[in-house]
Amino acid sequence: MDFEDSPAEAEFRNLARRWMDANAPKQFETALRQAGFGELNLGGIDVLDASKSWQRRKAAAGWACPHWPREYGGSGLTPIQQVIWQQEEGVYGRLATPFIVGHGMCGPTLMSHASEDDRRRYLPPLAAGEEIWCQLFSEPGAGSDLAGISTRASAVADGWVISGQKVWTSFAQISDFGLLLARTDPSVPKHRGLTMFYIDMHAPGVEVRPIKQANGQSGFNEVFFTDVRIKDQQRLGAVGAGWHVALTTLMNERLAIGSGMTTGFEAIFNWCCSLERSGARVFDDRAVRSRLATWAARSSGLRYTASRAITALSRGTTPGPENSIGKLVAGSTMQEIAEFALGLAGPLGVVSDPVGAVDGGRFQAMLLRAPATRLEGGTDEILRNIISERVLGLPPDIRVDKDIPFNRIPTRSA
Amino acid sequence: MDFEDSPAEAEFRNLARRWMDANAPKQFETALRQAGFGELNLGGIDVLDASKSWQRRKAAAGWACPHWPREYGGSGLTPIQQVIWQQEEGVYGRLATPFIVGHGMCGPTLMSHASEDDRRRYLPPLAAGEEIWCQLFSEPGAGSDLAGISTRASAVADGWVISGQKVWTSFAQISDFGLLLARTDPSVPKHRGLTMFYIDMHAPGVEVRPIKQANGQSGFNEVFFTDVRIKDQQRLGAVGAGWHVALTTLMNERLAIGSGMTTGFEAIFNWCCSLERSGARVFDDRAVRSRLATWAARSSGLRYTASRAITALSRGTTPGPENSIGKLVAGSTMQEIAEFALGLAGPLGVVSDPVGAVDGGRFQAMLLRAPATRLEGGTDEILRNIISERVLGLPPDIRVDKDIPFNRIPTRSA
Amino acid sequence: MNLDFSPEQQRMRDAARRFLAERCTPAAVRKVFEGEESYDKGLWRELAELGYLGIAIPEEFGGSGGGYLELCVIAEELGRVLAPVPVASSTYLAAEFLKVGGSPAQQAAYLPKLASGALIGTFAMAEAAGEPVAGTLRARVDGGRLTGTKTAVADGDTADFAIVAAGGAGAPAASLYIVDLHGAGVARRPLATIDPSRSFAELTFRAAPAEPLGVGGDGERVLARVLDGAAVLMAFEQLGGADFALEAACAYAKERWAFGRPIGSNQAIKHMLADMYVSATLARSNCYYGAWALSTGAEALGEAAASARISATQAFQHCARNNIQVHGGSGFTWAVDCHLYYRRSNLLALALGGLAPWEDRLVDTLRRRSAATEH
Amino acid sequence: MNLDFSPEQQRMRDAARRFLAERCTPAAVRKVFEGEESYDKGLWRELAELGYLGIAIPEEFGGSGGGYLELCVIAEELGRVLAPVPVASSTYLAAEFLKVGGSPAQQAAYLPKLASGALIGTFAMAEAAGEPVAGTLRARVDGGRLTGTKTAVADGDTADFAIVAAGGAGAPAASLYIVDLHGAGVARRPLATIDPSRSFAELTFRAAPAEPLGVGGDGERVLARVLDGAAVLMAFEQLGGADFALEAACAYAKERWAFGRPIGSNQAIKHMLADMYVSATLARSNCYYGAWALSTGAEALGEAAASARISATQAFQHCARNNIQVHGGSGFTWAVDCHLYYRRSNLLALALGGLAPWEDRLVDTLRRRSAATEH
Repeated sequence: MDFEDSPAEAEFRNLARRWMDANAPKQFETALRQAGFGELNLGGIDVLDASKSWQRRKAAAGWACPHWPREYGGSGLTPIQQVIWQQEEGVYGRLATPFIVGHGMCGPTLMSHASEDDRRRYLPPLAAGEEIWCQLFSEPGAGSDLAGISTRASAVADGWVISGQKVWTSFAQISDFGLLLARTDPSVPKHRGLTMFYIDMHAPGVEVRPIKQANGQSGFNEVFFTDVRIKDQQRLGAVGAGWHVALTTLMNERLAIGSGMTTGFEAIFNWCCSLERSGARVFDDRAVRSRLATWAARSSGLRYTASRAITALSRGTTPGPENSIGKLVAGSTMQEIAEFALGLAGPLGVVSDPVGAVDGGRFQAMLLRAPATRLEGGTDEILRNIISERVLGLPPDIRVDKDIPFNRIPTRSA
Repeated sequence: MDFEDSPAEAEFRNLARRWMDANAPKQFETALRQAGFGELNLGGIDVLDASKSWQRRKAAAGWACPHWPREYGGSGLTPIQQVIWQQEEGVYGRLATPFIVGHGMCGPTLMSHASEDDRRRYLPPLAAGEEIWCQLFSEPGAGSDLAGISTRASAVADGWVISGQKVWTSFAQISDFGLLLARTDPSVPKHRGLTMFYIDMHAPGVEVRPIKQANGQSGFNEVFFTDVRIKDQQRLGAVGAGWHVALTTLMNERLAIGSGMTTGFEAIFNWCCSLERSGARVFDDRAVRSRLATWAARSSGLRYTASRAITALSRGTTPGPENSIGKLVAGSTMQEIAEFALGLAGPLGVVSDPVGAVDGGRFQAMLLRAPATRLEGGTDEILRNIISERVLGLPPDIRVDKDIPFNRIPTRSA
Repeated sequence: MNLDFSPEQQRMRDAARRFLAERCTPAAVRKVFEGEESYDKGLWRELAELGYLGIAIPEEFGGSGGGYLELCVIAEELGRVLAPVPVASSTYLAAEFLKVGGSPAQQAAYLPKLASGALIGTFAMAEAAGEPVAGTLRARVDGGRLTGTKTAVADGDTADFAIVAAGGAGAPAASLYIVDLHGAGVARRPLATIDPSRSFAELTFRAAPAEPLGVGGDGERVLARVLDGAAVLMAFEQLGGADFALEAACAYAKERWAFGRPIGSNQAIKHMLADMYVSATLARSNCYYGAWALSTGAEALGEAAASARISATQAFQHCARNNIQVHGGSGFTWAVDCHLYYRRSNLLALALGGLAPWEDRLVDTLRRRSAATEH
Repeated sequence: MNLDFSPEQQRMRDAARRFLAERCTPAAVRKVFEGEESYDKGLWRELAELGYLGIAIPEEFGGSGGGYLELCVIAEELGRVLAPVPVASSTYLAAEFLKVGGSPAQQAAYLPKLASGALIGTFAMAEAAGEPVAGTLRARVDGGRLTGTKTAVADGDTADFAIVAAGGAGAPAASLYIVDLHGAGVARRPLATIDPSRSFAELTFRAAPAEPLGVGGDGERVLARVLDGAAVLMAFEQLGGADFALEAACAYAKERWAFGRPIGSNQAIKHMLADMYVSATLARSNCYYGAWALSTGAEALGEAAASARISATQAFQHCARNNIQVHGGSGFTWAVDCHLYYRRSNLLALALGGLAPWEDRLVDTLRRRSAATEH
């Protein structure tokens, strides 16, 4: 066991650090560090512009998706080098938020399933932030039951025609391309009638509408497809193999979401260290200490679980479904912490006004955002199913829709 | 809303109280009050003798099962009078423990399903504690899935022959009779092939073996039946209607178990009020106060839920499945409280020795008994199913064994 | 033994539920939520006309002469529909302060107008983060003039007067004053909160005229008694909200299908709902006991109020939180009402102080009772 | 970055697991559990022969010169099988006190015999209910003689000597002494506990000869350092127990059928097991960090030990408790092993103090670190 770099790793870290020292947009550091669940505020500068500009600079120096192969826009770094790079990029990595779906999910899917021509065409601009990608999977009628999607891709002479609706699409409003899961055959059992495509988000018949979330922000969209024509080259994988392709994407999604999750522990700990309540230090209250200690151990547990995953990666093991625990633990912990913080604030806890709220309204924003973390990218319940079935080897749920053609699956009580 | 007696209720309470004043075995009061999860210790006097003697005295004065009709050994009290009687009997009610299954479950089942002759024959001695009854339902292969029992009742010329094994039978070792659920037809779906009988526990071929429990006590037994011959008169309800009869019994079981459940709150509260730890009063520790308050609210919530059930009873409503919450809440609360109490005791918490253990070893005994409360008479999971299906109206679990003949239900993976 | 509402009270509940279902729809709540007005003025008028605001105010002061049990019934119904009106501030708090602590002249001056809804009162105590505690208040009254700042005052932007807890030279730790919020030396600043369907403000007093409540001097007794009562009433609001959230979650679980069956046939969902039912049931039982204690002036009020407060707070938060979870993604949209209940559950959890002071109140009252029983 | 055991350490684990699976079966544990002997003397001898008892003791003192990481590996395996031997008392505590605080002469006298299993040591501090705290101890050493009573001393009935924390005239709050338990003035009374597979005793000292550990005077530093280390090692035992209970529950859930299918196909069971896995995984990760901190003498040891202790305690209690629940009625029988793990999980939860002192240690060390980072 060792938390130190090997000499080669130390050298690489030096290289990364020197480049960051010379190139990082330091004017944004404070804003990036303080960013909680409010929208990022860069003092009048457009966030997407700042993101694209930073990504462009990284790309020019080979630091955009540096773990990707060179021919696809990366630099061929090893997994451990990639981790070191992320550590050194640090808080500036948050500028890459608009690219996270493309880099974390669409890119790997293209890498596995696109033609060599398409990989060379699409991956480098994706890495460089020049083209933004989104993922068009969930539908109003198919969330946890993703294989139950209804968006149709109908074969026509020169390709496919897409009709239907997607939902919960992050960044659709700024995306150039999207990875689309569609139903090509409703007459076979649901997992077998799906096919994966990529689609030009600027094509005629594609309409994006932002969803206003419960917390007032709009991080997600609905996307409507009305007779959108695409070519057969835009198909990824075989016709009917869409579920298999989607699983690659989803496992990458859970890894991406799980690794960076905050529990909010650091925020509550720092706040408790400074807070007085009715003249007594909150930090001395044993009820507070007990909760803080539990969350501290949970947070460090997640942190070192990630370290163990990196260790496994460096030994050549692919991270598996056991990484689902990151989001599962972090989501509900964050909700507990937010509720607890408001309780500590007493009556003033209800105030979310940036002027007047405790700790700048951080915990109120956290409270209102927390329910989403327990749902997005796999609900708590789906994650528990994944852990129990794929890690612990327990039997699957009884499936009443298993061998039924999709168009005959019951959808409502008679 | 009113916690006071009506004039008629007050008069009845007075009557009960006067009788208790004159007749209660006061020599046992302290022992009964202190009884926790250890075996009851009456200072050398045999507990069963003391129980039978007290029950006999009550019976002579009409206080044994006083809510039963007079012709069956009771006094025809109203539900509210019965509640008042229980309050006045108070701690002495604990002496009736050996009769609890007979009075709470077998009696009501006989009342609903036995012939008039049998009711007049069996109910009065059951009420008076002269004959003890037990309930022969669970089997090694059928606990939560009670309808999956295998004990066979095979029809013969003059009645039935019973073969099989029961388990978790409280008081079987002292019982004279038992209520027996057996399979009369394995070739039909499982709920339809069951029939209810009563059986003489002294009959040839009945063998009782005590089960040593995890906490070292032996409150339960295994009961083996080897070609036990019984008459058809011993059948309760129609052939094949056993499941329906069993449901009456079970609902009475859950009521009986649920109503008297302790959470252990009073014990932990009193102990915390007196305890010092490292020179500081434990009661002043806010972590302790917070836990105590949560348990206090939970305990009072259960207490007033029972009051509301009594109110409903007095208005003529039959208590329903909503009473499942008593055991569900009390069981896990007791386990939390026991673990917490040991934690407060620090290293000394491990000691269960009556000499030297904190609070006489009460919480150690509670810890070791608590797992059983979450299992007996319906596991936490079964209770949640009952609440969700029968109170909230949610759909049943998917049943793969629903319409399959019992003898073709899968029992092990292929 | 009778721990339920009377048939007449139940009829009153049915009537209130029908009225509110029609009059206080989610659309009406959203008008206030989206900032069209500070509270639903039309609904407020109608509640007054129905006699609900004066239900626990004696007839001699313009009330309808019902009692606390009736007010509990109404509170539960208001909670179910998230009624965006200042009933808690004006009816559970201001009117109760006047009833419990006011002089006859003050009662005659204020209670009729509170019963008719012509005046809105509120209560102001908190000054900073943490639970406000008598003895640490910085607001001061000197020579009949109040100076200081009160924050997170519910309905502080629209109330006509406030009962203010403050210290004073030579006065006890906390005294109570009546302050006209339209008067001189009062500045109000509206505050955004986690639940915009109720309005809050910061009040700054600069030598504002302040009249002692009643004869003064027993501020702490009055404060404890009124807060206990308000905790019971607020608990009924929370209970109403919890029940509604539970029902909404059950309805959705039956109606939403996935994997070829209703999502409510999955144990993960069923057991989550069963646990919500358990919380709501425990809260209801404690609330009924609280209602009994409040309505009979029982000595157990402190203990009963704290139990009701704690379990109703937990139940509403639990049910509202999991209602979103059962709804999945749609539960996190602005358009679906789940978040209104989630927000309200967290607002009410803090409105009379968070759990900590009520936990203390519960264990301290229990201990006093247990010590009294022993001696 | 490498947060895993080396291939060599993993081979050592595999070997230990094979050995213990054969040698320390449930039947062997039950021999001690049922009172046939105080600890498994044969197993103790074999552990010594395999070098496990001296694995973290320097070669000059008869150890095998491995390190803490190797001892962590062995601790996890001992925990998996509930090994009924005094390793924690003698190896994690007594030997470590000598290593950290003993004089060279004391080390030479005791360590070789601890490594060979010829001597069993233990640690005695608690005197009454609650966490023992330096400064409140009543046991006293005067003129080299110890008087007082220590309770809940693990292996107190069989240990040859004890490291005893006691006060003394003019001495610091807590000093540490070596006391020969076979010597004059020592009385032992065995104590029944919730887990009879480990033995406990009350020790009464009446002017028993007591030799200061090392030069004396830094008892509190030595105490803190050794308890941190023991917490990490004990956490590995707890982790082993948690993992075993989880595996047993999974196996039963797959093998037990009800309603025509394995009970493990019910979400109620599946999700219970998933949550147990989550607890065990968080504990494992914290344990590994603790092992790293212990083996490198990192400044973070306090924080790492407390995190490991807290999460491993919670994980073992959680997994052992729910293992019974998954097993249903059979899990509550004496014959099935579930209760052995349940008992042990609750024993180990208290063996080095309950959660409260470790919670305090964790938040206090975190706060010091955060203050240090700021300045």
